[in-house]
Amino acid sequence: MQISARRHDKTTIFDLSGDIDFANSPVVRESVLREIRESRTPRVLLNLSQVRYMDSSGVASLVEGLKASRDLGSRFILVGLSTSTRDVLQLSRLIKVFEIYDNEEQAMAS
Amino acid sequence: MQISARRHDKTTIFDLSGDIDFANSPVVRESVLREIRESRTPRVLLNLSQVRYMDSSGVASLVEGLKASRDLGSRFILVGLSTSTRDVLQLSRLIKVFEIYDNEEQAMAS
Amino acid sequence: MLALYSNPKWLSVTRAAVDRLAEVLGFPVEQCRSITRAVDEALTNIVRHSYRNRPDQPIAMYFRKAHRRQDGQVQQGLEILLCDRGPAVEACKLQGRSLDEIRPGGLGLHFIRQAMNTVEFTRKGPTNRLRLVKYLAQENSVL
Amino acid sequence: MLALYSNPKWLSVTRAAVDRLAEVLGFPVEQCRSITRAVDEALTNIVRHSYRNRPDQPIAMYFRKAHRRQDGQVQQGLEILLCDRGPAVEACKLQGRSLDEIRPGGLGLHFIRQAMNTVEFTRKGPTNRLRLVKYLAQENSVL
Ligand SMILES: Nc1ncnc2c1ncn2[C@@H]1O[C@H](COP(=O)(O)OP(=O)(O)O)[C@@H](O)[C@H]1O
Ligand SMILES: Nc1ncnc2c1ncn2[C@@H]1O[C@H](COP(=O)(O)OP(=O)(O)O)[C@@H](O)[C@H]1O
Repeated sequence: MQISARRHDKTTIFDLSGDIDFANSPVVRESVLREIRESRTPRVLLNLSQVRYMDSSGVASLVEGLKASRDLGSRFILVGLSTSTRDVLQLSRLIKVFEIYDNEEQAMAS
Repeated sequence: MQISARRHDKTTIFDLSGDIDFANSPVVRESVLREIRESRTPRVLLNLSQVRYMDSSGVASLVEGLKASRDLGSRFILVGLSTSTRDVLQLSRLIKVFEIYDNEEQAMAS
Repeated sequence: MLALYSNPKWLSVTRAAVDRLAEVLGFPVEQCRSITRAVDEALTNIVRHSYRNRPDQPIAMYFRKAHRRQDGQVQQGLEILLCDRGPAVEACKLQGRSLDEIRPGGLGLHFIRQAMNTVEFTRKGPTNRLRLVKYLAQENSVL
Repeated sequence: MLALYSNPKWLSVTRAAVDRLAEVLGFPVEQCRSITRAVDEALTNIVRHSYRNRPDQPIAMYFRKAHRRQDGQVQQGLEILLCDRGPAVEACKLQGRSLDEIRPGGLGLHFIRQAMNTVEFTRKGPTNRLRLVKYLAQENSVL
């Protein structure tokens, strides 16, 4: 699993890749929460297009990111969901809770 | 593993997909040899672009196909080699023995 | 049989094996994914709850064919048995939370139950055993 | 530890597990592929030569960390032990053919030796043991 953050047009963008599971979701959680609190941009965007697998602890990290963003008045956006990632959010009944776009361009234009 | 054959422009084309290993290389070998001997087209083409893995018994089946084709005066052509399939032919020192093209169009034009 | 230690870094290896096993047995790709997810969540629960994140504890997984009669037809399936040597699981704790709340955690058991036909916890001597079975629709069967 | 029967349909499952294990340990992708290929060819040899294609015979695979000193540095590695209960392997037969001929067969041992740093056959009681080790270049190490 790899995670990195960049800043673009008042948006904090996280690029995630590989498998997000219990071995590394704590790292995802920490990185996302720290960066959200430090950057305080109006938009936070997670690009999940390179994510091969996400377990329930990965979903939990996303929920924490969403809550932290809301607390700061930022939008929290997911893009590039694979079938597998979409399934897991659907099963969690969280698919409607997140703001989701197909790709970065659409999210940035929103 | 899946294998199917079609006929096009005096060429017998095999589409292979999945893993060619010791569990199924006998099936590949039989299908290829039978079809070569029955169709007797001047060209035999194996499209390997959907092959995820090939072991030494898969390589052996290709060598048998090559020999059977030569016996009948047909060309025996491989297309769509992945890095993994190319590696295995290189390790076998057979990469130069086969006629290889990037894709079907190039092979058909040759 | 697959024996491993409770280090979360082996979860990925187990997923790869289970996913391919389900593929070889003829499960359609969405079911390969959901079976893999179920096993991953069950192993994560063992690591977290049975072993309280100690990474050096033993886990054993057994795989075998299962059968059942359904509508007069014999269905073949995959049975996976997960064994750990942690303290006995309290049955009352074994429930996921309501899905109506938006909060982290409590999703694993939902994913497991959603994916599998049978989900059965038992204690045998010093061992917790979780039995997971998924049956194959007739037309996909290559077992 | 992975225990399986000598049915060739499980080769695919083993490849998926070994490939992911090598990935998790930090081997670069080409080495993941070649380690996987080595294990696959070694298992195929057990099925074909040790067990003469009987599909119901036991194979055990053990995985552990290995270490060596190389150029004053400690290299970490992956050791894989493959065990079968077939008749003793005759050492003189254990050679691939010359690669200069164009003919089918006799490639497996070449693939195994190309991929691994150590390839060691031993007989212990009723068991054939094949020990395969691959070391990790320093900069990739996450072991
Ligand atoms: N292997 C286990 N051993 C002990 N308790 C378990 C085990 N698996 C699940 N549980 C209990 O069931 C509860 C619900 O599990 P789950 O739905 O996976 O959510 P989470 O693990 O996020 O709490 C856990 O909080 C735990 O109390
Ligand atoms: N596990 C084994 N048990 C017995 N003999 C073996 C084993 N592995 C390899 N051999 C011997 O080594 C020879 C070369 O093996 P290999 O290079 O894999 O080619 P192939 O299996 O196609 O003959 C085999 O033909 C066989 O005689």
